Amino acid sequence: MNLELFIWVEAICTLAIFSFLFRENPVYRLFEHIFLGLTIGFVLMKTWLEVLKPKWWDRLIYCIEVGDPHFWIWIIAFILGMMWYFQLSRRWYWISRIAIGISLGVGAGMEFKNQFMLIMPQITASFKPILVRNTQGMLQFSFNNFFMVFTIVAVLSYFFFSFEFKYKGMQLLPRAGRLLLMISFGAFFGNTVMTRFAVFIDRIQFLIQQWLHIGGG
Amino acid sequence: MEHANWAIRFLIFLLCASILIRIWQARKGKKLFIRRLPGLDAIDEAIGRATELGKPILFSLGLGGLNPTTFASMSVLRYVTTTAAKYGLRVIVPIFRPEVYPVVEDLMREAYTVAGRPDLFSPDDIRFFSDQQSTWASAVAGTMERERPAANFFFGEYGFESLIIAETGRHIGAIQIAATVSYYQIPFFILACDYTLMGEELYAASAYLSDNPVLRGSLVGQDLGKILITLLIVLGSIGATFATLKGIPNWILELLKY
Amino acid sequence: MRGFIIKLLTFLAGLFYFLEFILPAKIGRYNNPLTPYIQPVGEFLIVFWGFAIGVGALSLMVSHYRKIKLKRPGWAYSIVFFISMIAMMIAVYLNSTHPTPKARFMYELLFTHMYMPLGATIFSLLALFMASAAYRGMKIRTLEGAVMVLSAIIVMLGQVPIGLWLTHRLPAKAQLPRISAWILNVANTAAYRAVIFGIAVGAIAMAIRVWLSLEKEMEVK
Amino acid sequence: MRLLAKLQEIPYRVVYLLVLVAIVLPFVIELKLPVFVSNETLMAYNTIEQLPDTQIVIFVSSWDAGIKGELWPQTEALMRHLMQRGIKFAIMSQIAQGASFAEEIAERVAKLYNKKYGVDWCNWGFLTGDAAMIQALAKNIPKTVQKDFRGTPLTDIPMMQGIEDISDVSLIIDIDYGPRPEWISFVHGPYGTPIIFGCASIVSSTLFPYIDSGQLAGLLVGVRGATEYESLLGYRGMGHKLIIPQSLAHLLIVILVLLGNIGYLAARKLQ
Repeated sequence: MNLELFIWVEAICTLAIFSFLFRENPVYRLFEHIFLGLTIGFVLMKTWLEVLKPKWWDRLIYCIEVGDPHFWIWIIAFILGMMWYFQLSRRWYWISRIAIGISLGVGAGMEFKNQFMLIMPQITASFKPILVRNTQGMLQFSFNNFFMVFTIVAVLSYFFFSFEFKYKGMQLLPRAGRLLLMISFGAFFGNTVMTRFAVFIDRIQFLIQQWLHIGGG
Repeated sequence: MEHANWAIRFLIFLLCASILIRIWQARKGKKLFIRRLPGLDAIDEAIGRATELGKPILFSLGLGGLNPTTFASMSVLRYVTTTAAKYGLRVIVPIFRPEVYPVVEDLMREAYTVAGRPDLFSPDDIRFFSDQQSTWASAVAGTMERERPAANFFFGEYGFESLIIAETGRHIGAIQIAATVSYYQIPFFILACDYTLMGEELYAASAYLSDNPVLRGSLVGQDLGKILITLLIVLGSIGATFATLKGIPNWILELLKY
Repeated sequence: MRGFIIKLLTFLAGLFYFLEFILPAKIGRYNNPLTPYIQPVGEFLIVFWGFAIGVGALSLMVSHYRKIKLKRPGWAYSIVFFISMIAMMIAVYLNSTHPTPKARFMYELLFTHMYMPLGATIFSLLALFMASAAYRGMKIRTLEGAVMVLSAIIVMLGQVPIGLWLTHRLPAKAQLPRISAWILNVANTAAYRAVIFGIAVGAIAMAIRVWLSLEKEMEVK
Repeated sequence: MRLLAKLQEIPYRVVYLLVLVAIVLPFVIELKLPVFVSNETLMAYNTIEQLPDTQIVIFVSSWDAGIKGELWPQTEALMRHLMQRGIKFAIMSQIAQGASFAEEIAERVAKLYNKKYGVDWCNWGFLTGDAAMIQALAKNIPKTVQKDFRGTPLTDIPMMQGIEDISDVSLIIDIDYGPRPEWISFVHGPYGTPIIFGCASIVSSTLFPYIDSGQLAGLLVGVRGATEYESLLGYRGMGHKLIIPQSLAHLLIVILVLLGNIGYLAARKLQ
């Protein structure tokens, strides 16, 4: 009984959104707003239940109950946390800049570790022997390595901005870089199709199999 | 490796010093050289085309809030508006984030005034549609269909809507220039636009067209970092080649581990 | 004054993580003095950023409330927004604190059978947009375009079993999934790695500018 | 020639219809296609095969409805493998919606292998704070997480006894639309803990450089990765169901692109 109801509700939701394909219409907008409301409600409640309540409220109460002097840390966290909300006021906007400033500062300070931990292994992994001997498939191996090193250098040269290459031959390097980047962007495009279709197929599958009961499965 | 080693400390020092010195030089008024990108010619061509046809220009700032990318796009907007205003053209700016609106309004008023055409400024040309991506995209597409701009500029950060708006722009036959740091969207812009500035080129274009010393100095300073990485890779690969051929250790690799 | 305090706080906040990384694990006989604070500071930041999640929600609520108050076109939709938001909050709350069958039913209905399909369907529309955009847009007009389209076609076919099925009679090296793997693992890896280097250097530069509050536009008056 | 030029003027509604047909077809007619197992998937499989059962795995699941079609089968396949091998894991999410989806899958899979909540797996729920949280988590798990998503203190959960910091974690799995490189820089970099990413196909191109450098111990790419993983585990799940319509959809797009180009060339010749 419940299941049948659920499937119908789900089907109506799905079809209402699909109606956008013909044109924007009131039914679509209605369900768009329902979705927006559901999302906001869900995120707010989950943030309270799983982040703020266990990690802030319960601890604050606990600290006050046992007389732990650390309770002021959680009071400060609350005051700083409230500063975010001044973003919505034109007059008091500057107060929110304190919260934003701290947040940006933390992000900036961490960026050094973040980027260097990411790229140091990338740099050392790019030290490829461009001539390999005495291994199987050495021609292919050497070619791949040479190709990779060349590509990295060419693409990097495309992003040099403070000088121009003087010699005609060198000018070809950034051009080659842009062309080689296109292979990568082709791969981006090719990979996009799967993501876009995955959900669409899932929806169609639901409509056909669970709602209309067509086909096996 | 929980903390930085000497190689990393050295690289951080070099990079920071190079960027800060360049910014300082630029602030002192030193004219730092930035290469003229091919994309910049495309921007001028697009404005020229709009002038020939006497049609408006559309300049979208993308999804970003008030962050450095949006500010960089805004200096390009200032250049485009000032140039277009001299020829008596309107510039339409669709806005995604409400907080961007007042900043753009001030910028546009100033730009029209600088160009000597304060009469052309109309707040109605700066349009806040929605901060829902799909709604915004269809509103921008709708605007293109109605206003028929001769040139479209897509600068800033984009999501899936790039596909919808760039396609519509191509359909109405506008010259289109895109510049985005959102790498996933670059293929769609390449397909639908006449020229696409990729990633960092957005900042380079902005630094070239404006005289923001911080941006210019930082960009020139960054080049040292990139040159250093390039050199390391070339030397490291040569080292690795000798290491496999002759069996001697790759000292560049050892150096980075120090 | 305000501007100075904000700049100072930004700088100090960044200094902690910067020094923690730069200083070695052992300085002479002493351990890195900042490392023990990584965990408590992290706990604090989790709460601090937890509060930030409400900002976007509140601004949406304010704009919908204004719409209703001023009876702007489409204000009825705003009422729907509030009803569904409150319903979802109740369902999530009851389901996790008093999981009675009724609460479970409400949660299942709103989360599994409304929220999930709506989100999935909105996203799925892109499949159709993308199909028609690929058809209309992927024209080979330039050399760049040709390279991109060719690489895209190989990767598209290599991604799915049909690529293997189409070429399974060819020698192993010429099979589509293998060519596609070469594009992804060699050509794309190298090109995107260079992009990563560019992004990293850019990110460090941006971090310096933000940390030292050098961005003119971001200044507080 | 004029007829060929028409090929680039197929109206968009016809394109939509063709797409629909391509997707519906496999539900009516059964098709079977061979699966090619790629290197990055095999790496992920081997990594999990070799895990010790003395440590736990952190299973980050930060996806929601919009991307369920790709990441659901991945999450299911990986959880099956972990439970099949009897490795304990803890779910967490960096977005509010994520933990609920992972919970639903874990419950289903747990029934298959007779696994119990709290003993074989648990759910830490939603954790904000990105990079700061990741660093704090590596230093001290119970203090950073505090309670599981049902409000039980971590100290009361049997499988979490004796779990202190990152040295008690053998692997981190991050399933996300775009998995966060912060896991690499703040966990793999400093402590060397292996990391497996599961991503939406669209962002996979940006992650391949980390495979080559050894910073990732494996990568699942969209439905393809899930299907390959399923075939390695020897079952036909949601991935196998979705990959066939995917195949036809991809083929259709390629054909459409070719038709569009033929039409374009013909139209150019006409001018």
